[in-house]
Amino acid sequence: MNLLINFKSLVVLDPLGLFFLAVIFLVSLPALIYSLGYFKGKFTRTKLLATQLITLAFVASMLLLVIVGNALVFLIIWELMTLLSYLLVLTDDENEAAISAASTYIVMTHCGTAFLTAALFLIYRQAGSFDLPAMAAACQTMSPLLRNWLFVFFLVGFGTKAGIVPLHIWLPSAHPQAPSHISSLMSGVMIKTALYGLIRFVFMVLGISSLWWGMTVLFLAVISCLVGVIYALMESDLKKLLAYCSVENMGVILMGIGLSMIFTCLGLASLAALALIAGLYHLINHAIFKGLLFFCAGSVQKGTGTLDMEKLGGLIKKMPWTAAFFLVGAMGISALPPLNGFVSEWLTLQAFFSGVLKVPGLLALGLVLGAVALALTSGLAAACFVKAFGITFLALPRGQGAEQAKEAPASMLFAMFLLAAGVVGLGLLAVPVFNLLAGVAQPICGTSLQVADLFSLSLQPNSRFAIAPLFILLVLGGGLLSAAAAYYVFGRGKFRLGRTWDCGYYKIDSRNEYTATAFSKPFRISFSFFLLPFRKTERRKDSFYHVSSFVHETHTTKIFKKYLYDKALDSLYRGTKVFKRIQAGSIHLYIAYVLVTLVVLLLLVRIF
Amino acid sequence: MALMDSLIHLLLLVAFAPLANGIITKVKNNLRLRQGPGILQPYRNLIKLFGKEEIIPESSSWIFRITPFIVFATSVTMVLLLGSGFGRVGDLLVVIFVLALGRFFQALAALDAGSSFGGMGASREMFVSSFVEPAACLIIFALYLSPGVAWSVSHFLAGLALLLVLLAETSRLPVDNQETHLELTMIHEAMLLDYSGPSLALIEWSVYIKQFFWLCLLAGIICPLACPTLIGLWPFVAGLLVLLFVIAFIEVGIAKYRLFKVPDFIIFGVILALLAVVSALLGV
Amino acid sequence: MNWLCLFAILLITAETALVSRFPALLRNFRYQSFCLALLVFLAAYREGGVSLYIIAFLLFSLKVLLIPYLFDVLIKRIGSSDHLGLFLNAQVSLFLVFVLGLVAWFFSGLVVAPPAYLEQLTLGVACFVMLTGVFLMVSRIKALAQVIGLLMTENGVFLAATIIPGGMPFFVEITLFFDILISVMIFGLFIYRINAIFTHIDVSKLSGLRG
Amino acid sequence: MVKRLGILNAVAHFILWLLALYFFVKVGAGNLKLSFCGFFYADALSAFLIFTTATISFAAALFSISFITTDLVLRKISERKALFYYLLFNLFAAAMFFVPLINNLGCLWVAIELTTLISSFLVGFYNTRHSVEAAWKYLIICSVGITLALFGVILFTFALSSATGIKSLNWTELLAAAKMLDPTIIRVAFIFILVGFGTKAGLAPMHTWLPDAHSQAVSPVSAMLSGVLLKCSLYAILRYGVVVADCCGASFYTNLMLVFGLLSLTIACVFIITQRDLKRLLAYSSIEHLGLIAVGVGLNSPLALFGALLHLFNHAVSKALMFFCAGRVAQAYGTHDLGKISGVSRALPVTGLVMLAGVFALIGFPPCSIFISEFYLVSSAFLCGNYWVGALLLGLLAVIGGALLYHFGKVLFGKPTIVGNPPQQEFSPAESGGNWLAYGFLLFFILGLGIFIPAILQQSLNAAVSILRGE
Repeated sequence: MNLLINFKSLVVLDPLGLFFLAVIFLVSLPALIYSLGYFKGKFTRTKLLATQLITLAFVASMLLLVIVGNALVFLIIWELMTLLSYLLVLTDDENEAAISAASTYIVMTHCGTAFLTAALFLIYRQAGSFDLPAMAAACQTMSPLLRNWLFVFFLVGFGTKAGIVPLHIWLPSAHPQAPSHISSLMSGVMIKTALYGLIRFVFMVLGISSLWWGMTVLFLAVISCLVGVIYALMESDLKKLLAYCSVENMGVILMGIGLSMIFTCLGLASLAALALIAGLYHLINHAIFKGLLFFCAGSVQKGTGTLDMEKLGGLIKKMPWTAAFFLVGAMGISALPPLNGFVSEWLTLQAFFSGVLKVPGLLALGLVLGAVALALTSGLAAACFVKAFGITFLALPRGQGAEQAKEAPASMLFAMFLLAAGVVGLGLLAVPVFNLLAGVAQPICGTSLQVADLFSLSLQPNSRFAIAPLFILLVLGGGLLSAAAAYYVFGRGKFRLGRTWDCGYYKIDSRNEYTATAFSKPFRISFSFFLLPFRKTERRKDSFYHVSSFVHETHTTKIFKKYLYDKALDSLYRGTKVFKRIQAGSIHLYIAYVLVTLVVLLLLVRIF
Repeated sequence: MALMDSLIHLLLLVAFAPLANGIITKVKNNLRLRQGPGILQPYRNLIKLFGKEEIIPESSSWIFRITPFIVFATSVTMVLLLGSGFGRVGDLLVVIFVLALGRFFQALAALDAGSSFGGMGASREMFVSSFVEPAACLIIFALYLSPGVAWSVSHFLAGLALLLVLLAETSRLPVDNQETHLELTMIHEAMLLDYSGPSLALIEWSVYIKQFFWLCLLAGIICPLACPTLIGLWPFVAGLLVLLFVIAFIEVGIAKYRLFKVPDFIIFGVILALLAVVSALLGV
Repeated sequence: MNWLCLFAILLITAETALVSRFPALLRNFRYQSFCLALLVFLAAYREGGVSLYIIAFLLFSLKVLLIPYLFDVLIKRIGSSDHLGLFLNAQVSLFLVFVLGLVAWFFSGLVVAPPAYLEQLTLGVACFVMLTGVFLMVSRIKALAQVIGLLMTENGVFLAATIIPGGMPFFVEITLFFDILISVMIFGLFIYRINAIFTHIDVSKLSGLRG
Repeated sequence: MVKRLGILNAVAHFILWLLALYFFVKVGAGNLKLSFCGFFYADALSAFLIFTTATISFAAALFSISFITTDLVLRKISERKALFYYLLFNLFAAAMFFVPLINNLGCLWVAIELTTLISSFLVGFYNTRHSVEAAWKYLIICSVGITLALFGVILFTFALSSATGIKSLNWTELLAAAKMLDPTIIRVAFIFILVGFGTKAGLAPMHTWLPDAHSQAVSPVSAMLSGVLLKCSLYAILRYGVVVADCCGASFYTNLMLVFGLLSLTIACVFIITQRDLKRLLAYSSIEHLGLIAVGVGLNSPLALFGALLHLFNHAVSKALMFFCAGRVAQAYGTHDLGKISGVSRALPVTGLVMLAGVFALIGFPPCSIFISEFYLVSSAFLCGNYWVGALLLGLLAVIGGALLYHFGKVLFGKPTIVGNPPQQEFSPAESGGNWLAYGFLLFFILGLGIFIPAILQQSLNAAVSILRGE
C-alpha cells in the first residue's frame, strides 16, 4: 500500500513544462532581486528571514509543480503552493483586511482543490496509476458523461485558482495584501499555474471530446475580460486595480485556450495551434508586465506610503525611473505597438478572425462577438491604464506622501528594468518567440506553425494578415523624426514655462485636478446596469443654519460578492444556526437521542 | 518600387490632409449661408501656429513635451500602413493599435497639464474610443472578408459603419464638436487646451492626417477599384469630395448628443459592422 | 414462580411511570430489585451453583438494602423537596411506556424462538425494564431520578443475564457489582457538587453548555 | 514539589512509551497473538492501540508539567488538587492501557466504564458551574450508553451459550464460534453494542456529551479524551464488528458504520461552521475524524481499513497537539471564546506557530500525516465505487477545513487581545522545556508519518487490517 508513485515517471520535462519553467524564472528572479531593496528596514530580522524563506519555498513549489509527471505529487505540491502563498498573503499579520483576504483565498482554493481531487480519483479508478500517460490512456476509454464531469471538475478546480469570474472574488482582495514582489509572483505566475493545470489535464490527459467545453471556456473568458477590466477601471487603489486587471488578462489568455479547444474539437489543428500560441504568448506577456507593474506599485508604496491614487500624483518628477518603467508596463498591458501585449492581442484577434472563416454558422457569429469583446476590453484597458499612470504619476501631487516621495533603491529599479526590457524584447522579437511557442504547442495540437520570415509575423506566406513589430518601431521612429523635422523646420522651437490655463480662475492647484473617481465616471454611468453605483451625501453642519462642509461618497456594488457569495454564506450560516437548536444543553434531550436511536435501529434491524 | 509608391502616397496625404478639413468647413459655412474662411484656412492656421512661441505648463513633464511628436508619428504610420508598400510592416488591424498609441499619449498629456479640463477631455476621449475600437476592428475585418467585390451588401454596411466611426474618430458632430470651445461639452479640444505654438500645430496637423486616412479608407470602399493606390484616379477623388460634402451635410444637419448617448450611437455602428461581417460570410 | 416474579417486575416497572415523588420511586426500585434477587435465587435453587446464590445475595444486599439506604441519606443531606418534576404527565408517560413495552416484545420475538416462552418473556421484560429506565431518565427532571433510572436499566440488564443458562462468569458478575457500587458513589458525589454549586439538583437547568 | 512530581510522571510515561514501542514492534510487526490465562489477549490491533495510548499519554504527561504549574500560579487550583490530578491522570491512563489487552468482553466493558468514571473527575476538575455540568452530562449519558452496551454483551453471551453451550465471554472463543451463532440475535446484540459504545466513541447522534466534556476538561486530559478514549470504545466496537461480520455477513455491520460515520461528519460540519468556543471547535473536529474512521471501517476494503487505522493514530497525535495549544491559549487569554482571542502568533509566538502547523495538519494539508490517511480513505471510497460517499467526504472535508481555517485565521493573526480574568503578569508566555518536548514529539510524528510510513508500521497495520477482516 505505498503511495502509488512511480519514481521513473516522477519528473517530465516536455516543452509545456519548460515553457512554464521559463515563465516562472523570468518573474521570480527579478522578484528576488527586488525583495532585497523592498524589505530594507521593513521587518525584524527573524520575520524578514522567514518571509524570504517562505518566498523561496513558494517559488520552488511552483517550479516543481510544472515538472512533475505524477498527478498525486502534482496535487500535493499544489496544496503546498496554496499553503505557502496563504502565509505570504499574511505577511502583514496584524491587518484585518489581510486576514480576511487570506481566509477567503485559502477557503476558496481549498474547496477548489476538492474538485481537483475528485477528478483525479475518478481517473485514477480507471487508470490504476497516477502517472499522467497512464491516466491519459485511461481517459480515452471513458464514457462521454464521465468525461464531461471530469472537465467540469477540472474547470472549477483550476478556475478557482485562476480567478475566472465568478470564482474570482478572492483574487483582488488577496493579491494586493502581500508584499509587492509577492503580489507580482501571485498575479504574474501563480495563477498561471492553474492554466498550466488546465492545459496539462484537459488537453493532454483528458483529451477534448466535446465542443461545449471550448465554448464554455470561451464564454467564461469573455465574461472575465469584461468584468475584470470594468472593476479595474473603478478601482482607485493601485494594487487592487492591477489585481482586477489580472482577472481581465486571465480572460484574454483563456480566450486563446478556449478557441484552441474549439478548434481541436473541430479538427482544425493549425488553428488550434495558433490559438494556443496566442494564449501562451499573452500568458508570458502578462506574467512579465504584471510583474513589472506590481513592482512599480510597490516602489510607489515604499516611496509615498500610500497606494490610493486620489492622494498621489506628480510622481514622475520625484521618482522618474519608476514612472518610466510603469509607463512601459502600462503601454505593454494596453496592447500598444510595438510592445508585447500588442503582439499577443493581435494574435488572439487573428485566431478569432481566422476561426470565423472556418467554423460553421452560429459559432462563427459567436467568435465575431468574442473578437468584439476582446477589442472592447483592450479599449477599456487602455482607458484604465491612462487613469492609472496619469493620475498617479502626472500633474501635481495630491497629498503629503506624494510631495515627499523618494525614488526606489537601485536593486528594485534594476529588477524593474529587467522586466521592462522583457516587455520591449517580447514585443520586438515576436517571430522567434512565436516559433518557440509553436514548438510548445506542437505536441499538444499535433501541428507546428513555424514562421519562416525573420521579421514579419505572417501566418500564411503571402497573407494580408501580418505584423512586424520591429518595422513598426522603425516606421514610428521615422514618424518621430519627421515630426521633429517639421517642428524645428517650420517652428522656431522657442518656448517658455507658464501657468496651466485656468479659464480666469485665479489659481490652479492640485485640488483642481481630475481625480481617479472623476476619470472613471463616464464608464461608471454607462456600465451602471452592472456596477449599480450608489452615493452617500452627508452635510457636516457646524450650526443649525450653516453647513460647513459636504461629504460625498460614490461606491459601486460588487454584485458577485453581494448577490452570490454573501447570500449563499448567509443562508448557510442561518441554516446552521437553526440546526444548532438540536443541542441546546438539555441532558434529557440528549438521553432521548440515545433512546430514540436505539429504538429506531431495533425497529429497522431487518433493513440493514 | 512599391516602397517609393507608398512614400509618395504619404507625402500626398500629409500634404492634402488639411485641405479636406478646409473644404468641409467651407461647405458647412456655405450651407449655413455664411461666407466662411477659404479652403486653405487650415494651412494658414498651421503656418501661424508654427510661427508662434510655445507656452508649457510648469506642472507638466516630459510626457507633455513628446506627445505631439508621438501623435504625429502615429498618424504618419497609419497612412503608411494604408499603402501597399508596407504590407510587411503590418496589416490594417495594426492601424487600430497604432491609433490607440497616439490616443494613449494624447490623454496622458492632457492629464499632465493638471487642469480639470484636460482630465475631463482625456476621460471622455478614452470613453468614446473604447467603444469605437470594436467597431473599427470589425469594419476592417469585414473589408478583408470581401476584398475587391464592388458594391456588395457587406461593403455598403461596412461603409455606413465606417462613416459613423469616422464621425466619432474625427471628433465631429454628433459625437463631438470641433468648433465649440465651451469647455463642458468638448472632448478632443479639451485635451489640447494647454498646447500652443508648434506643438499644437503638430497635433492639429496629425488630426487632419488621421481624418484624411479615414476618408481615404471610406472612399476606397465607395469605389473599391481605386483603393488603395490613388494617384491619378479621378473616381477616387470624386468619391472623396462626395464624402466631404456628406460629412458637411451631416454636421450641419444634426445636433450634438449627450455624452452618455454616444455609446448608443457607436454601438449602432458596431451592429452595422457586425451585419457587414455576417453578410460577407454569407457572400452577399 | 418465575412467571409471578416476571409479572411483578412488569407491573412495578409500569407503575414507576406514574410516580411523581421520590420515596415512591425508591420504593418501586426496591421492590423491583427484590423480585430480581428472587429470580436469581430461584435460578440458583434450580441449578444449584454457589456462585448464583452469592450473586442473589449480593443483589439483595446491594440493590435492596444498601443503595436505597444511601439514597435516603443523600436526600436527607441535600434536603431538597422530594418532587421528581415530570416533563410529561402521568398519562402520557404511561402511554409511552406502553409503546416501549411493545418495542420490547417485538425485540424479544426477534431474539428467542417461540417454544422458549419463559426466555422470551424474561428477555422482553428485561428489555422493557431497560427502556423504561432510560425513559425515566428522559422524562424526570431531578438528578436523583436519573440515577434511579440508570439503576433500573441495570436491573433490566441483570434480568436479561438470568436467561443465560448458569448465568455469566462469576468474576464478571463480581466486577459488575463493584462497578455499580463505585458508580453509585460517584453519582452521589456529583449530586452533592451540583447541589453545592447550583443550590439545586434540577438538572434540566444545567444548560450552560450549548451548541 | 508539584513540578518535580510532574517531571517524575513524565519520565515514567516515557519509560512506558518505550515499553509500548517495544511491545508494538514485537507483537505488531511479528503479528503475534499473545494470550495470557484466557483473560488477557493481545494482537497487532491491540498493540497498535497500546502504542497510540502510550504516545498520547507521554505527550500529555510532558505537557502537564508546565500546564499544572501554571494553573497553580494562576491560582486556578490548589496544591492538593494538583497532586490529586496526577493520581487521576495515571488511573485514567492505566484504565485505557487495560482496555486493549483484555480478552474477556465483560471485563472489557468494565474497563471502559472505569475510564468514564475516572475521567469524569478530570472533566469536573475545576469545579466550576460549567465543568460540573459537563461532568454530570458526561457521566450520565456515557453510563446510559455503557449500560446498553452491557445488555449487548449479555446478548452475545446468550447467543454463544445457546448455540454452543460455551459459558464464556472471551472474544477469541466468540470469534471461533462466530459461524454457529444465530444471526438475528447477533444483529440485535450488535445494535446495542453500537449504540452503547458508540455513545462513548462520540458517534452522532449520541455525541452530545463530547463537546461539553472536551471543552471543560483539563487540556492535557482533553487531548487524552479525544486522542485515546474515543478510540478505546471504537476499538470495542471493532472487536464485536469482526464477530458480526463473520457471523452474518459484513454488509450489516459496514452499512451501520457508514451511516453513523457520515452522520457524524455532517453534524460535526454543521457545528464547526458556527462555533464560538475554541475547545468545542476542536471537540467537534474530533467527532468529524471519528466519523471519518467509522466511514473507513464501513468501506471495509483493505485500503480503507488501513487508512482508518492510520487515521486513528494521526488524528490522536494532531488533535493532542491542538488541545495543548488551546490549553496554552486559554491560560494566556483566560478564555476560550473565539470572539475574544486573536493575535496568538504575536502573543505566544511558539504556540502560535505550532498551532498553525496543527491546523494544517488537522485539515490534512500535505506534508502532514492526516493528508496520507485521508487520501487512503477518500481514494478507497472512490475505488470501492461508492462515488457518492467519496464526493460527500470530499465536500464535507472541504467545508470543515474551510471553516477551521477561517476560525483559526482569526485566532492566530491580528492584534493580540490579552483579555481575561487571570492577572496576566503572572502568566509567562515563555515556553517551558516540557512544552517544547511535547510539541516536538508530536510534530515529529505528524511530519514523519506525512513523509513516509516505516515498514514496521506498515506490517503491523496490515496485520491489524487482516484481523479486522477476520482473516
